[in-house]
Amino acid sequence: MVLKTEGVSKYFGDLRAVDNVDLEIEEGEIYGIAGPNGAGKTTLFDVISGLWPPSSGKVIFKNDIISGLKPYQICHKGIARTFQISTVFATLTVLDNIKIGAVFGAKTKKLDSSHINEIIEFLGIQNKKDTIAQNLELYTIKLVMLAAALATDCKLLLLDEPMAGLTIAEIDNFLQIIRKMNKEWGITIVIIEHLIDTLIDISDRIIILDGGKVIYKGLPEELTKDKKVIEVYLGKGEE
Amino acid sequence: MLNKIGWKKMAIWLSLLVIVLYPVFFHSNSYIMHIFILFFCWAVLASSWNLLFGYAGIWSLAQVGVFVIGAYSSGMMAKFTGISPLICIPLAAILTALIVTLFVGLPSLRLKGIYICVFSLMFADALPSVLTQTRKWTGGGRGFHDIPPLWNNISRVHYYYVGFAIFLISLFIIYKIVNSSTGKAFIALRDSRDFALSLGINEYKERLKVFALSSFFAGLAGAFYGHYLGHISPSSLGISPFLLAIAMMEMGGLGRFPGAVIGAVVLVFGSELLRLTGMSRLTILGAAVVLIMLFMPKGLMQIVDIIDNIKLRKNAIIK
Amino acid sequence: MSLLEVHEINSSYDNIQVLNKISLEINNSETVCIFGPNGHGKSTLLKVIYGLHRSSSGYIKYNGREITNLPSYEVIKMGIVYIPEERYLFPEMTVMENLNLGAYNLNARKDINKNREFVFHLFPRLKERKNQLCSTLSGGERRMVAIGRGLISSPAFLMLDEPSLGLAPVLKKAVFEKVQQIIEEVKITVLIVEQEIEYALKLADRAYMLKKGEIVFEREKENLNIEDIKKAYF
Amino acid sequence: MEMLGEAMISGIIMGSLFGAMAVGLTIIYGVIKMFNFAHGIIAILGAYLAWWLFSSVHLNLIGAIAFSFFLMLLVGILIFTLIIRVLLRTPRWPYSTIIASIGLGIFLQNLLLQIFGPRIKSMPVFFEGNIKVGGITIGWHEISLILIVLSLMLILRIFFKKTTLGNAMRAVAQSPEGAKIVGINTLKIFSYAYMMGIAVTGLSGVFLSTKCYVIPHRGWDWMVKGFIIVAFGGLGNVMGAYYAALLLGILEALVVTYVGTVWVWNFWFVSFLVILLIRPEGLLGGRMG
Repeated sequence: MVLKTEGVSKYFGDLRAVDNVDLEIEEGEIYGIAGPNGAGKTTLFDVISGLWPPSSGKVIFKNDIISGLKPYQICHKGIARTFQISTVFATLTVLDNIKIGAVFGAKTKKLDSSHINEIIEFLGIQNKKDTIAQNLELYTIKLVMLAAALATDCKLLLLDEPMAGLTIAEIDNFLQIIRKMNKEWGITIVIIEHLIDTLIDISDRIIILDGGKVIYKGLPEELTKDKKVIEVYLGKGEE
Repeated sequence: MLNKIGWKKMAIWLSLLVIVLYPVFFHSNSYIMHIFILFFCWAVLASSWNLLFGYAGIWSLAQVGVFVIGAYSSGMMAKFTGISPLICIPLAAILTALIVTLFVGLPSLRLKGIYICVFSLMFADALPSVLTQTRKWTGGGRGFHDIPPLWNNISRVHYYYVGFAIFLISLFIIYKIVNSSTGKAFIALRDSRDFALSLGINEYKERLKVFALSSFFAGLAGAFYGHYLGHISPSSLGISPFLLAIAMMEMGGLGRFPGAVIGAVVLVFGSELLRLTGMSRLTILGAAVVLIMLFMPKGLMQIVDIIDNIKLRKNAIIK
Repeated sequence: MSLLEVHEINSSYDNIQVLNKISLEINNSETVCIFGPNGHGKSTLLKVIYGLHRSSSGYIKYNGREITNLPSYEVIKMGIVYIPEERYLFPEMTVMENLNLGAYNLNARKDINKNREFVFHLFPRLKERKNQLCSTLSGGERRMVAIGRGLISSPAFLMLDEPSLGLAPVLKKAVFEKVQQIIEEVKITVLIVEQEIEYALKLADRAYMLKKGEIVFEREKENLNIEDIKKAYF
Repeated sequence: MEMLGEAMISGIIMGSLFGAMAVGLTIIYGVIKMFNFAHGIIAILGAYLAWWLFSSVHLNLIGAIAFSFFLMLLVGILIFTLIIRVLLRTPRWPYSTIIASIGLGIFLQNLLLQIFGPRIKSMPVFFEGNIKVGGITIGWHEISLILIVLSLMLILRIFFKKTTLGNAMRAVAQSPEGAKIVGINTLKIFSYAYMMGIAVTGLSGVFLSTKCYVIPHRGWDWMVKGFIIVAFGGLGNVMGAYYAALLLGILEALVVTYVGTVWVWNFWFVSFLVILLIRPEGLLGGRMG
């Protein structure tokens, strides 16, 4: 087991954004998370990556309790994440964006340029290296975010709706990249995705959150047959 | 050939050449040389402030106070111990960085922007009363006099070149900091804070580092300033130097590298001009600070951008 | 003539194009639903109509007058009222003060007493709690305040963004009954964005399906089929 | 005992006066979320205008104060339209409003210095004479000041609770998005709040000038004091600023009486540190309730 949460909750005032969530993520898997707006998916990522400390519960990464650590400490343990909105460093070049991850995120603190080149080639952004990030189009921005996260030498990668706003062809490419990262680089991936069919396609296991709680946990194939899930997405209707 | 070197490099080398050669050709005009020496001090002060305020986004308003602390500590060290000022100046700069980081940096860096403003302003405000209460050593309100010169029988030309050296070294290092990973980290934090944090940037550590460095350079400039003038008084903590420095930083362009230097050129020579014409400097400066913010929010560096854009367009047409 | 005409609206957040040439029409006294997966532009569409978010091209007409990118304080004067999904209440003010601010625009001020009576008739609970601070209310009660505040703005055309979001099942049902009651008693035009498809279908005369910022289909009530909607979702 | 009593009274008086000044600052911050670094000078400007109207234009006392209040409203709208509104549109407005207001403050300070000269100005007391209560002497003027500030606070309270405009200001302070949704023109409310903040500050300057000497450069000390009071009472909390000012005023008077005047500034510095470390949101919470 690589990541485990034990009864993790996050309250904002009286709003229970994340409510008693238990997860066990195995090494090497792709773990999908879905749920309606306001279900607490991003907040869960924020808690795991340390931007918010949990209100209660524990986050355990490779037998260490990491809840309560600062974001940079968690990053140095080997957890990286991307964000839903395209948050790259707009005024830096693509290469500098990636270097931020490599210099500050990796434990060694030594700039390994061959590793950076490897990532850049892997994602196919060689010819964009010196472009200022704010001049990029959306798809490349998402790749740059991914590259910076990869440069931290992460073992676990949290992807927050990485495919929002992409065209169908781009989504296909992106899915391939995720699979390759997972298989060839051995990175465990947790992914939030709105499109259920895409999520079913990519994930080994899936959980569905609603109102901060886990309402489904299991294999992707059984997801669309689950009564509770259908209720969450299409409403209960009247009995 | 000219195009290859680039007009910016040309401008920089040309101005450096003018500065180096000025005393050789106009040896007699020591008034202009005096203003040049003041400019060296101010440019370092404003650039160090810009590093803190513009780049790192730490809204400290105590930088002139830091400059004065540098002047007092080097002056007192040299006068009371008899150690050569050439050694006292860097020592005082380190001491200043330590004092300021301890009393202002550590407590205020965990605060939000606006609180840092008020906190640092209070620190600077408290300095004159500290000087009054330590009158025995610091001379109190009348100031600290008879600060030893750098060496005996030193001439203004020598001060000129020493000042120039301090100016060059400081700016070179500030330039290096801005372009180092620390500098990039601040841009990253400014562009997208959450992503920067989750990529492993330890914000507190980076801020503390910049705080200490910028205090060091402000202290260095202050220390040299004290030895050059031979005296320093609490009036340097008044509103006029404060405003002058803030205007330099802003006029050059907040968070742009040589910006503060350009601001210092304009304001040091400009305010001498105003002094000569006998107009009320502070009223005009105060109004200028507001007007620049309104009409030229990116400062004089905007002109550099405009020239760059024109060049780009020209090149595009040629191609 | 249609009451609201949205013509080829484009809009984006950051670099992401959220709405892609959206066109729709809403007739007087109609109730129209917009369905679609999360994050595909439904809320943005309502915000663009209400002047809270800019559209980069296209136009919006209300009663034949162009209202594209008009600020919301102008839009509300024409009788368009938006009840957002995030509640945006004023937490340190009482229920009554929140409701009264609904009548901030001059058109609504003259009808404030009548409208407030109607809101209290609709949600007697709010009358009981009128002097309580909003930050102390439960989720369901806050939703009532949000809806009540919208109704006090004297809407002729009401836009509701997921009124049942985040509520317990019993409350969801109650909210839809209230919306039904509003439609029947006030006879206004309603545009509603909702995830609770079955409830929403009972209210709607017509529905649009919005996916990836585009209108996928538009159906009259008679031709609406929950299976089609499911297909678009999954 | 009498010493304690007199210290308390003088604390309440100074607390009331600085409370009135800090209220202007907190209104502006609460609604617009910007800090007015020219704040102290604005108070001084108010005092100077009243003094000029009284001693040079020869209006009577009430007329001078009322007219200076009106002039300060104009000053407020002028500054807002010409400077603040423009800067608020830029993405870096938290930076630029700070620097611009510092510049504005220094401009006004030196303008006042040039027009009126460096001599100390002060307004006459409102009422002569004093009374003795249990061995403590209190001037009628001081009593009137306490009551005036108290009624000013009551008026402000009623304004924020009962009037449409006051409610709209609170709405903008608590949720700008919510305010837009109910059809409030937030920029217009910003301008009203700014005008109001400036005018109240000017008024407080007039009151202050009846108790202490007024020279332009004192504004910076006043501003820093105002900030600490506002931080104590909770940023944007109007009544909080008043209560905090009373509390700090009394504590300051106790420090002066029992410890010594030299320590006053250190006392403010330490108070500020304490509040920042213990309750950064202020004693009474920050939102404009």
